[in-house]
Amino acid sequence: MEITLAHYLVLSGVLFAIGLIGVMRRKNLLMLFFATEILLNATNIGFAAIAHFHNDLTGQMFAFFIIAIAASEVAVGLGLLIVWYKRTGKIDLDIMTSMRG
Amino acid sequence: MLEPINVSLASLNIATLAPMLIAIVGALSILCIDMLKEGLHKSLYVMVSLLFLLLDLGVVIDFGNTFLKNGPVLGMFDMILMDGLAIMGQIIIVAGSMLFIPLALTSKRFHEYNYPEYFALFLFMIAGFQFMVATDNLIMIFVGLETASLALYALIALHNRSKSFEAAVKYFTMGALAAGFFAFGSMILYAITGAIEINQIASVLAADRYADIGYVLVAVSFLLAAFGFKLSMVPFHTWTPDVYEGSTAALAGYMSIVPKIAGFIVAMRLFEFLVHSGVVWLQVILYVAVVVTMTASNIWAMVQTDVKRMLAYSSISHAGFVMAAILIGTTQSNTALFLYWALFGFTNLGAFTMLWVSRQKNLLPGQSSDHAFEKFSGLIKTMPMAAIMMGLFMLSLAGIPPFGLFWGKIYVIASAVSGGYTVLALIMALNSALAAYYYLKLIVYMFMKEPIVGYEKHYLTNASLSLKTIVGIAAIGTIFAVVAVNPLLNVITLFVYNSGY
Amino acid sequence: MEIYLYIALFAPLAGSLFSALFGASPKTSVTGMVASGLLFVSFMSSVVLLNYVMAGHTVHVEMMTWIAAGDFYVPFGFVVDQVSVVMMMVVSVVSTIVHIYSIGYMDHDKGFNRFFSYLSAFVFSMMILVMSDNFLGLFIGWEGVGLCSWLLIGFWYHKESATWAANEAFIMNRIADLAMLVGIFMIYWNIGSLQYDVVFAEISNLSIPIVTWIGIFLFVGAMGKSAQFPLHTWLADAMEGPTPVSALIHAATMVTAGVYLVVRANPIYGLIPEVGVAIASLGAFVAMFAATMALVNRDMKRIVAYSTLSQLGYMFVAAGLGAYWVALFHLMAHAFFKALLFLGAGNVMHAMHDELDPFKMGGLKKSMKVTWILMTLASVALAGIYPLAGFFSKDLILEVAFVEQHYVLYTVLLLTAGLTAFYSFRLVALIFHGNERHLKYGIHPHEAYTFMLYAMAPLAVLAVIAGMVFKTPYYEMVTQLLPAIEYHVHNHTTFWIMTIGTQLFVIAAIAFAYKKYAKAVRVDVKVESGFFYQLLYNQYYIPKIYDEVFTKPYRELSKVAWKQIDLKIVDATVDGIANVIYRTGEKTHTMQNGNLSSMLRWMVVGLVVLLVLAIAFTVGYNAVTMRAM
Amino acid sequence: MQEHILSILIFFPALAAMLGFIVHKDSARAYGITVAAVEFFLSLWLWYLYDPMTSGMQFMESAPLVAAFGINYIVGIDGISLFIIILATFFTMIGIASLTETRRVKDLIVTLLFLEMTMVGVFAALDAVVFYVFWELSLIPMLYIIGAWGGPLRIYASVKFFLYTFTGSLVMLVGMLFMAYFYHQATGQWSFSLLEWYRLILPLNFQLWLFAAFFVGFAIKVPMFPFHTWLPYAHGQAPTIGSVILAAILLKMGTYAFVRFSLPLFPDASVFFMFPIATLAIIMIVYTAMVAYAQEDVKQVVAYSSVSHMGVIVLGTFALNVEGISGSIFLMIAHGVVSGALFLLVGVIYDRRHTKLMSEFGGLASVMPRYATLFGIMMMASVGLPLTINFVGEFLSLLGFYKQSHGFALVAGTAIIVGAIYMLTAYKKMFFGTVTKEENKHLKDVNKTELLALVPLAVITIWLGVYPKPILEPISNSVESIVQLMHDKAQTPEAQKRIPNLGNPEVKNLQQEAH
Repeated sequence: MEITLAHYLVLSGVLFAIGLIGVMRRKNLLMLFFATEILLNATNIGFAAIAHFHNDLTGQMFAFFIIAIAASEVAVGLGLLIVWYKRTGKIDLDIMTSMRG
Repeated sequence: MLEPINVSLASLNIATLAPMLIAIVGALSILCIDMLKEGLHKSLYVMVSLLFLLLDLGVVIDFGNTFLKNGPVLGMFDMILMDGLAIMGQIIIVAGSMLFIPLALTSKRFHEYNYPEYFALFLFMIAGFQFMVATDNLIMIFVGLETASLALYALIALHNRSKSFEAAVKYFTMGALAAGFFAFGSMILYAITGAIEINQIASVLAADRYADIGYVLVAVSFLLAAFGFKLSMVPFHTWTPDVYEGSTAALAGYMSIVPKIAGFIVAMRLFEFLVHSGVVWLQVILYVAVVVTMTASNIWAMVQTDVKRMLAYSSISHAGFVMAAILIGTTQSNTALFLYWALFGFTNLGAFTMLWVSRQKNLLPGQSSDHAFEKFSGLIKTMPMAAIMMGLFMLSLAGIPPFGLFWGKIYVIASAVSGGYTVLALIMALNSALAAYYYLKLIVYMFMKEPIVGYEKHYLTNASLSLKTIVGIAAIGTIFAVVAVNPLLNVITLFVYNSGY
Repeated sequence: MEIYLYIALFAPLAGSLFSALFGASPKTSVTGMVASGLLFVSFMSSVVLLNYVMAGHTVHVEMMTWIAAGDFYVPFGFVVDQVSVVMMMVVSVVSTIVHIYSIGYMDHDKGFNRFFSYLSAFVFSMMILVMSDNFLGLFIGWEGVGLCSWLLIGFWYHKESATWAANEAFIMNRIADLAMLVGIFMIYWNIGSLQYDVVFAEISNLSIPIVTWIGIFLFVGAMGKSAQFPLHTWLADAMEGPTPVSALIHAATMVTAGVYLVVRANPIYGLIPEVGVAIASLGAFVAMFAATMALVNRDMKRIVAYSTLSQLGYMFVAAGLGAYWVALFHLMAHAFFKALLFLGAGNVMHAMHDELDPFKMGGLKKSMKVTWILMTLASVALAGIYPLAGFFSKDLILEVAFVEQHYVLYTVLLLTAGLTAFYSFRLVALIFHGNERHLKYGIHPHEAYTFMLYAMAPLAVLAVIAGMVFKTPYYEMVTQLLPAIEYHVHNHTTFWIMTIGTQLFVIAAIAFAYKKYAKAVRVDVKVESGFFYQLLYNQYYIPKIYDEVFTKPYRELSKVAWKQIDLKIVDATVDGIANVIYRTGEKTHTMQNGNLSSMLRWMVVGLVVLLVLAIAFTVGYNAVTMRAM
Repeated sequence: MQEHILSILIFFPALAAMLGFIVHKDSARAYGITVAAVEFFLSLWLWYLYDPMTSGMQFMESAPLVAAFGINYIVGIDGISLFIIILATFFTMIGIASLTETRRVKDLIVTLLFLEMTMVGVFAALDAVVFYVFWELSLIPMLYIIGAWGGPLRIYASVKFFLYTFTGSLVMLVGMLFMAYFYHQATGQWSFSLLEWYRLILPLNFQLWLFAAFFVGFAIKVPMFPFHTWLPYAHGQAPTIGSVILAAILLKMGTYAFVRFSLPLFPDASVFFMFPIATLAIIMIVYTAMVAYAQEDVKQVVAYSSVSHMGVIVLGTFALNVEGISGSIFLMIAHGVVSGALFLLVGVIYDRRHTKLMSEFGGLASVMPRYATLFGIMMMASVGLPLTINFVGEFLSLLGFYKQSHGFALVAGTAIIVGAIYMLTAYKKMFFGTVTKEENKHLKDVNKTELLALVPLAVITIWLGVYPKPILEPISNSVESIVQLMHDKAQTPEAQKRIPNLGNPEVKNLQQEAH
């Protein structure tokens, strides 16, 4: 079986869906961050494949940017996580409901 | 072997980067100053930031002149696009930032202002927004967006209260999700068209006569979700009240203005060509989204007990109101968007500054939140001037003439009328009436209730001369807006029209 | 002459304003004197004008513009012509006398000054009413007398019954006034003017239906002021006012305004004889109807009031049948003797400490000889015995009905003449003859002040001579303006039979009244508990019916309108909309539960909804485009 | 100065109000009276300068405001607006002069002066947006007056007042924007100038919709049934001064706007909607009169009576002939004077007894004779007795509408009956009978300050009832030009038939005047 663009895109879509489900279901902040990384990486796969398909480097460039941004996101996110953990001792997001209404 | 790449500096047009670079240089120089001498007073950082922003603004205005003479300027491999929208957007971003930065000069000490990093981040964020508006390349938009957002998360968290962290985490997580949406949407567009520049995407789609309409719509759905988050459209708005509540009033006010205008400009670039190409689906969706956002947030604002949360919902509603301009998509409506936002900026600056001024360090006994309505009861008796100022901003937000926002409001509604959206115009008008209720609620508290004994000495403790000046500027801008409307209208129309919107 | 016109008109106003200056101060007889004096001045000016008019001139002045908008133009214009001068004389004579009389009558009243202010204001309004040269000016007077009537009926405002009667009178008159206004509207839109001369010149150019409607509406207006059925109940209740007021307003002048209107508008009614007949029929009905109520009533003033009502009926018969000058003549004669009767009744009331039930009086002729003579004289005149005024005016109306061949009306009027004689002398007999029943209530009557009696004397003289002396010159004068129709029964035998027969019938009625009531009063329980007696005694239950049918339902309906409709429907709807919006907010804002997970879920839900819509749209779109291909 | 007298008249009170912040609170009242008196005399001077024989606009001023969008500051007056402006300045003056409020007088006076600016502005504005600005702005001082100095339910009442009228006027705003858009379509330029708009002849279909949009705004302000329920609350809770100004001036904005906007802009729609509106007007007249009759609180009686009288005004306006419209405008002034005076009178007794329930009174005529007299005069004026100011207006309004429909005029005429019923009943309850309550036995009669306000009103009531010409003539002249304009613009046969052609060459054409 030849692996076509469609397969990559399906993979990308499936990964994205997994990411989405993770985002919705995870209560652990760290896992939640993972899920968002999966989202971005799903996109990366898509971009890489499409760039190859179009024979155009722009997509790959986009993917690189996404990787960079994902990395900085992780940096900021983990920073927040650490502070939060220091203050509360937990990384469960159900306790984060002091503001509502 | 690879061909030698021959790029002349002139064609690079590095000058187009100047505005953002100024902001970035400003940020770096603040960090350098700190390295050279620690423990400097925050006023220094504020002034340095202001200086750099002033430069920034000057350069942007200079671009404005060039634009009016020669049309849009491209630069950096066409990554940077200095058209009318970009220039208007940057003016609002930079000028807005300049008005908000001095809010750091409070009389109470808030520790984040002692960090030079705060100001550096602030300037980075501004650069990010500038990148975002000054391009039609999806990568650049993405990078700008994320630069700004990540800086903003950090700024919120720097306030160092548990609510701020909570707000930052919420904002961050949702922001990450939205980033995913944006990336995925861009990917689909890229898949269909092979381009990541909006105008190229548009021309490819037009050439195909929207053959892959289904994929386009899926892509648009993702992008709508992403910008729905940024512009806090219902149901992507849920972060707004919490983040506003968790951050300082100064930052909340800032968030209600500057990031939104950046978002609007991108939304204009992204969606208007689709609306114009007769994508009925998008028209319907935008219509519904506009109406729901305006109405629902107004209704929710009514039941708030905290002024800042109320203002958060109010700014959601205003965003929905302005989103209508994108739906209408005429030159008049796009002009109205900028006019509205400029006037809204002044008014919200005033309103949030008043909150900021009345911020105390700790909650008083019996006080449910930082800016509970009760806190303001009878303000006219204890501090008449403050009450009148706050009342003025509330009236302006409610769209009572002749205060600032009224002129924006009629221009937006007029554009709806002339764009053929009669019912929408009516809904927008009636929503103003809904909104009047909650603005009035604060006025009722301030002007018609008795003051709570013992509270008054805690009011206005955060006031300093600079804050008062800012309030004064906002008030003058709000009251005498009518004088500014005509020149603003002329200039904005010129910029918008010449950019082809 | 204009100066006399203005003096006649404004002297009462001056008197009123002068008295009003002292309105809140304690009693000063100056007010009474000045007001009376000014009225006398007005009277003298009227006499001068009368002479002038008798000589065949008229005076017409336009004082100033009143209302002018677009084509509409109404000035304050006044006319003294043959008709209005008669009214002016009647009004000024009676009111001067009543004013002087009142100085004595109101002697002990706290509101003495106020009283004269109101009374003179009334005369002023009445003067406007009769002198105006247009319908709207007449309407000013019309409403003005209504106002003064309200003030004077309710003069003793601490009495619930008085204030109630005042309001009743005002409101009931307002109902009629509406019709009058509509009549005025019709005149204006059809003719373009409200000036009498223009209207009467043009009226014959209008189609008969329109004229008919105008006539009907104006007459309904007249019905209110002249208390014709069914708007009559206020007049009897109006007797709550001080007696001079009853004499002046509710006997001599204001209530006759309706007759005056019909007489004045004779060119209109002349075109529509059918309406005239209807008016006459209603008049005859009221004459009889009121007389029957007077038969059994036990309130001295109410008896006289019903008598007034009955006589107004006579006047309308004459006016309706086109005998305008007869109507006006009876109006004049009636004013004299009825005012006299009332003032006499006032003396009696004073003597009896405001007791009104004649059954509690009796034998007063001993202590109040002059009053007795005056009232008997007035009653004789009212009964229409030759040669007193009533004979000439009232029997003339009978003749009119006969000549015009309305025999039913004639019969009714004849019977009513008998009834009139009966109730009049029933009253006289009960008050002045028989036992002194009042003694057991500890009342010791005394005659009124001499000057009051002197004041009444001119009225007595007029009641006697008005018919004999005035008839011919009056006829000659007014027929210059009014249709000159002589009503003579041509057959001499018939004439004499009629005249003498009527006289005998009336005398018999008087005799019966004396027989029944002059000696001892026997209460016939069987009769009094009978249906007819009760019917009459309760005024045909009409006040009660009005109360049940109009007053109470209106009050209830008003309550419903406020409490049920206004508060519970109209207002509740508005608040309901607001509440629904607010509640929606309260219910749904919990969607913002602060939990990050659900916030993320909302975002994903939003995305999924968008995607679903996108796919649905695409499928639909493709289906449509496929079919198009 | 004469060219700018209107601008002076509008902004002088506002400027004075700003300076008023500095005035010491003990002297605030004197300051307020001074300013209001100056303003009043300025308005009298305006009257003196006004040429009553000219039917068109006078003292026009024009300055660009937002030129790009066709918004100009245009003010000007004709006979219709002149007297309402004078009424507004007059009532502000006597309102402040007779002020009995002791709480935060300075704030109240500053607020009143701002209110005065907005009132004068509304009636002088000839640009729709300027009109709208003043129209909306007038809500705020009134909101504050009711909300801060009112009774126990004051917040509810004031917010209801504000939101209700605000909602209505937003719909009106959309209508105005549509009007401007149509003008833009027709001429290629934006304009909100009323006189420019007069030149537009719109298709019936548009007229109907626009009429409806304007109607919502105006009807709530008037207030017309069924939009009237804010009024009883506002009056019930407002302090005396608030009620006086509300009844005397603010309500007139609605009916004035009908004459200024609805009729000349949409003549065909006016004819189309004539009978529906007349029906509403009649409901207002009869139904609210009944509601007034059922009231227990004397102030509510007067409040509902206002609605009832406004019904007559609306009816007269929609008579669409000179008699009716002139009458309705005259009645606006008349009703302003009379209802203002009645509210002042209610205020007098409220100050003494701190209650407005009629059952608490009774027999006041003997305790307070002067008060009873003044109340009596005003009551009689209110029921429309001839030779009082109200009669002229009511008569002309009904006369005018009679031309359009006999039946409607007849039913509407019941105003004089039902009006008498509730007024006389209320008067009887308060003033007649014996004094039953101990507290009432020693009430003081009206004092000099109160007389200062009330006597001029009584004098005006009778003076203009006897001699309305000085104000009726200019009104009539100006109305003629509006009626002629309507006739010239009318397209439907029905409208051409119903709106009279005056054919008077003297009548200046408002359409041409715009140039």
